[in-house]
Amino acid sequence: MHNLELTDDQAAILETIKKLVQGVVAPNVLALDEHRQFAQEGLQGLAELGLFGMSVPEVSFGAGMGLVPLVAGCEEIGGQSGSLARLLTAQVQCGIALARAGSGPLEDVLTGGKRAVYLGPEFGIVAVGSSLSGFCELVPGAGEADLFVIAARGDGAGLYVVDAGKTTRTVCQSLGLASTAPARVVLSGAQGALMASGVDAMVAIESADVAGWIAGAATCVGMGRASLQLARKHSSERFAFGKPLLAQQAVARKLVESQRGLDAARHLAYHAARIHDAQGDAVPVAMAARIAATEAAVHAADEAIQIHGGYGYTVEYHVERHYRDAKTIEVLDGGNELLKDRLAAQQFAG
Amino acid sequence: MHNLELTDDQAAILETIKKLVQGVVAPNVLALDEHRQFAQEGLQGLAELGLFGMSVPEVSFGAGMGLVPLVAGCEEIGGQSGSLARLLTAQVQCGIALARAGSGPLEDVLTGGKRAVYLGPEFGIVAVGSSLSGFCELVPGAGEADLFVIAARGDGAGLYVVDAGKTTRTVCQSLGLASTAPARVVLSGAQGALMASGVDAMVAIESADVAGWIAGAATCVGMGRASLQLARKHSSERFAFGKPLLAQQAVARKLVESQRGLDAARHLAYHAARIHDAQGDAVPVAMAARIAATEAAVHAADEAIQIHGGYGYTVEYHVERHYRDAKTIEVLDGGNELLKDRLAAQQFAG
Amino acid sequence: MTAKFEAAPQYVDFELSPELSKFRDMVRDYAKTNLGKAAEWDAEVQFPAAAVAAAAKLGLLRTTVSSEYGGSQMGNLASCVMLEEINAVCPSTGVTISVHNSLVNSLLGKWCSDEQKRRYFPKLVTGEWLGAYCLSEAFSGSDAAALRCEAQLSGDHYVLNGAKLWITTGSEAKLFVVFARTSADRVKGISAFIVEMGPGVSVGKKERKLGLRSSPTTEIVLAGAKVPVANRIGDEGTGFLIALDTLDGGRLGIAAQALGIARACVDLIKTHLAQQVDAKGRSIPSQPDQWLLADLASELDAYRMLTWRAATLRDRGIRCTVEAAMAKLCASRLSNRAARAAVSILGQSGASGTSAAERHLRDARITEIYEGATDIQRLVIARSLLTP
Amino acid sequence: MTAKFEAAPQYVDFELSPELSKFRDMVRDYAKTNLGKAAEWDAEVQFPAAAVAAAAKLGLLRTTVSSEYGGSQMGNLASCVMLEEINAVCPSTGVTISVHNSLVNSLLGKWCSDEQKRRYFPKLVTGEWLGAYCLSEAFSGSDAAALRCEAQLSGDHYVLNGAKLWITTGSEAKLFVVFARTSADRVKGISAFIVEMGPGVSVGKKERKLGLRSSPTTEIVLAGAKVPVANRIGDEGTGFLIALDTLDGGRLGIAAQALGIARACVDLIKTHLAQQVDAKGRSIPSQPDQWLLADLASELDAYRMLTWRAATLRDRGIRCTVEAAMAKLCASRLSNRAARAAVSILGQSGASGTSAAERHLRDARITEIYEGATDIQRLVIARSLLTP
Repeated sequence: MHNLELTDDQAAILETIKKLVQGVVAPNVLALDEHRQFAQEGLQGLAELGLFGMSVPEVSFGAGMGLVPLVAGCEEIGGQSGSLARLLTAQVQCGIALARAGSGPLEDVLTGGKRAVYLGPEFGIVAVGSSLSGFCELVPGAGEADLFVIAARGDGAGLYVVDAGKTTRTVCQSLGLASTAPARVVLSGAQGALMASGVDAMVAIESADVAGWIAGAATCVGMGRASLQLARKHSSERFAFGKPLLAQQAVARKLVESQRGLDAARHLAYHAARIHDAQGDAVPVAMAARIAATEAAVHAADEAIQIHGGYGYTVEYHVERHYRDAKTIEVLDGGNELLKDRLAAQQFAG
Repeated sequence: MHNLELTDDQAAILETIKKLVQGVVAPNVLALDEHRQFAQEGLQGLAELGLFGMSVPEVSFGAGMGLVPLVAGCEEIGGQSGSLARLLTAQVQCGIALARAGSGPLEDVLTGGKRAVYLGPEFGIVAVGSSLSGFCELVPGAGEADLFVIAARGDGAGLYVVDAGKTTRTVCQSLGLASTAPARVVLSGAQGALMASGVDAMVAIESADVAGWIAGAATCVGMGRASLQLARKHSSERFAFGKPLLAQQAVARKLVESQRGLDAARHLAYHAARIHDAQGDAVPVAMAARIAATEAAVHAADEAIQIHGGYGYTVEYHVERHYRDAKTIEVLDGGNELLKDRLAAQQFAG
Repeated sequence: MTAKFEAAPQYVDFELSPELSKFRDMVRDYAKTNLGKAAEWDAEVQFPAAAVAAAAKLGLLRTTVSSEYGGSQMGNLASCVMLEEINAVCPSTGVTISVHNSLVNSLLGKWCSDEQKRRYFPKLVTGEWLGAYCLSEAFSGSDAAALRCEAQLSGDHYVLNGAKLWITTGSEAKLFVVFARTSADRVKGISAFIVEMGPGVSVGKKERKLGLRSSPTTEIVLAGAKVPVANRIGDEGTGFLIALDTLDGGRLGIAAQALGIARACVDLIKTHLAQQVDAKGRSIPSQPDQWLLADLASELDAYRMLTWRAATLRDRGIRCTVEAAMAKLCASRLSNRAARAAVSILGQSGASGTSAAERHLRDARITEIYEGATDIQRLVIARSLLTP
Repeated sequence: MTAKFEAAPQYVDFELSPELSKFRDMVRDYAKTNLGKAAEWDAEVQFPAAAVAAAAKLGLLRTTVSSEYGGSQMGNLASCVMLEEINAVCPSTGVTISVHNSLVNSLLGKWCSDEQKRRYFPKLVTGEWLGAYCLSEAFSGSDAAALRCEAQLSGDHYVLNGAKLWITTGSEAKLFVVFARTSADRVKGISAFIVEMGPGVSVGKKERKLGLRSSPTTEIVLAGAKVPVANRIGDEGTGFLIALDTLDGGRLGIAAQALGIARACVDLIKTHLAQQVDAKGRSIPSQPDQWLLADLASELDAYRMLTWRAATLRDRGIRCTVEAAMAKLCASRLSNRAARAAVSILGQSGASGTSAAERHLRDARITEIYEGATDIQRLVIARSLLTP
């Protein structure tokens, strides 16, 4: 038994996801991205597979499968659509947080009856009583969300649910994740429903954060591996100076280096999920996995663009999209800068 | 269960190694290194613990514990002495190769009655009949070896044992691993005893290579982690501009980055060992682990020197030694350059 | 022996002349005034025609042309100085001007006959016509000599057939320098032509790209285009040589573009860090970010000197292939690192389009690809180092 | 507006003058002739006294001294050119000369009285005395103002007590520039003194080091050392200012050292790759290694220009703190990357001591540490960029 092995149940879930990705996601992913359209069909498909609750305990009406299948799933989906993997992540995070809090519109979130997006503590949203204020620069999923699950600070610190209609949302011209309807979200004293406070809220928020980091890591591993495979394919088909690009030592070396970085990040992502699922403290490994995976994915996509040459700079070859999407995930959920400082504070302080 | 967990048996072995390292190795490691003296006492201690046979199957008189305890052990030993870890590795490699070949001075190697060093295929030693010729630029352990186990090419390709006395050995002024009696080894038609040929030899050689890569990776992880801990200690004790160095965001960030690289490499090393122990093809992961671990260790030691400032440049603070030793391991066993090209050929060719 | 060196201090001069400094200020002013809508053009995939016209009016489309033909003959160094300024604001405008000056005008000036120059420069230096450079094809990118486009001699003209790919300014240009095959010989079968937009010449597929979105990159389809023999540049078979020589100047233009993008990113990081204050208004820029800023700013200065060195050599008529390759190699990689750093440091506002960082990241990426990809620059440099 | 720029091409000059080129050749010749035993000295931890004496004879210990005091007043640029050559062969000799010239002689020339100069330069420019620079202490490295060494005024002399650490040439020098505390004020309590080897001055612990093993780095113990008031440099309390100013020159010396080491590594890689041939004798250098060589060689050129730019500014009397920091930052990091690359590419022969690669790797490591560690350079640069 090692880190990357799946149980039969987990493998079966992954199989259904693969089918959805091939059948529904792959055919439209380029067009949706280019026109910045919401990945509605894919999200609906995931809902129908019942995946929004896969990581939620059975006692809270989930499938109780922990985070390992989320990792496998996000990796698979991310290989085609970082946007869709991100939408899944947001919905799963909300489910996990609400399940921990033990209240709120959990059922709607698990079935997908309501689209939910989690706004973590990094946004610094402040609660005065149950009145929430704050500014979120870039929130994937926000443009099409029905509700937000919010980690708020201040007097009324805690976990809240806020109707999306009570917020002001402006579509933003984001670098990547274009099919998530990314938007700026402004809360100006929006009324929230308190789900949990004190330690309960902290536990719920940490669970959602951990799931977000690990899912983000897995998504990036998927994007990076997809970029690597595209580069491999292109470089074995494309000839220069009388031989395939892949026959050039330096090109093959780039693939090896990309793969090594992605493999290492993949181990960290699975490791974090396994620690979480065994009730351990997954926070540091989850953050490390998120950092490692975003860097490895940006690197792999960057090299894949380079190997594609001019083709890689155009929208038809997928790799520029993976480059944008991976780099965008890097700045989300606190961003790598903040994660590194948190890790430093946690692991090396005094 | 995840990659890094040890069974009770494995944990017990690690505990005995820890005691040896603290009691016998740590007190003399600096002096031995500075005067380029052979790590005799430590090697004797490892022999007495019966560790030379830990990875050799029981049917061949070993402990049959596979490579996982070798990884744990080399990491622990490498944290104090890269030289000693390397000597252990050489002896273990020879035991593994001879056990696979099913012949030769296996007992002497397993007990440590004879000091053995493996010369892998990367040296290109050529056998004409059973007469071996070749040149090995830098062989840790060679200066004090009783015999060499050799992977030879040519007409008489196969696995050989050659008495060290039949070779010409010249001590070399190596960058690192100074306590291994590193030497240049010249074979000019030395008579070898054929242990295996054909597929049997290939299997034996691959087993020794895999063990070497994985052990080298583990050793580097150990050196890197030791460097990281030394840097952490120094930076929490040393003040500049009125606060400990560790309170500087950039210093803490360096520790985080070193740790992340080492953790990732550590996963790859354990993963390779587990694949090997489960009879899988560990070659690609073992090579990847070796590359990742040497790079992570050189980086961690380099940053540790920088954090130590002038102190790090002197021989008393260990980190310059780890820097030299890690970089030296990098060029051994084929060297990272060759490993990368082999990985490329194996994973991405045509 | 030492007596010889009892000298006054010896200087190396790394400063621009007062005249070039003034020129730089003028261009900086132009960029500020005319290129402010770069983000909008990018979002709407719109060619900045008015901005290019304004540049022409200021004489920015004639820096590499000799005064005899209406140019300001300021040369490559001045062009690099100018391009850094323009690209720091709008790389789409930058590449339009770079191709026009560093490729088309430079090539015409060096390789064309007096008659050809008299015929075309009046339109080019005024910007009445924009120029495009047609070398790449679907199956010849880095390996330019593999091109397949054909030019068949037929009386007093050639008939050109084939498709050129990745043509910058393709849909806006009126004059195309086209490389085509006049015989089968891989290298010596290539010739260069001046082709005017007209019958047999059409704009094919327009690329949709990661960045440089307001600079149109198109296919140029040659379907029986008749080109007078008088429009052949130099002798038959000299095309590849002309292409390679011209690339040195083109690479300098892209190096300058990369410097401009890198500088813009360094400036974004500077501004962002300067704005980080604590509750009491005291400056608290993140230390690791400061260190990164210092690294980027230092390399920016260093690679600007690499670029200027190569430009100066070229202005003096000295071959600068290796020096130009070094400049493009280093500057283009820096621009990408700087842009990625800017997005990381600015965080969500770096990726959301409220700052220019995400556009810089997308624009910078091409500098490692066109006018010779990074590995081609390395090949050029390594080959020269390893040739005894 | 454009009419102003109808000028002849404007040049920037990146070349050494013919005179400096000759000087460089002379030094290269010196290094070849006199420093061939660098590896031996390193292995035996032996100070290259004869080589330093030979350098003195060639006038290499007086480049930063004005002719009035027997110097060649060639300045900082010439010193950088010289130091690159020496360090490409033997960095231990290089740092000895760098400290003597760039720290001690420079400081004396700029801050000492005529009387002091007349007293000491005759011995320093001839190499009869070597100089050492005593700033660091056990608890003040990067934070130099934290120094504790005391100088107590007592009639016509000061009594110095304390221990100075990391003193280059400590056991070989006869003249020490010592920074000591004349009052409690963190910065304004520091004064500088010329201290001769003699009673109360002794060589303490000698460091055993990763590299630069033939340059002795020692503790200098001051135990009641009597220093005449006439040996105080400038006024009391000006020591820190003098130290900082001098560091700019010192950093240039280390930048030049790093360039020399980097160049030596680039040369090792070049030679190694040129020797890689297949069975038929055809050259088959590894492609990734070639690419790495191209990167390193390009950066080497770029950072040499950074260094020369700062040296030129300093020769002109213009403050070059940021420029020198950029040069040292980039060059020192490059030298370490180049040395690690050389060991990797040369493989076992790179690590075994049959090539100079492993020595370069060990020597290079100090360039990121002394004369202001890498993060200090970054601090200097970032602070200047973020100061409005």
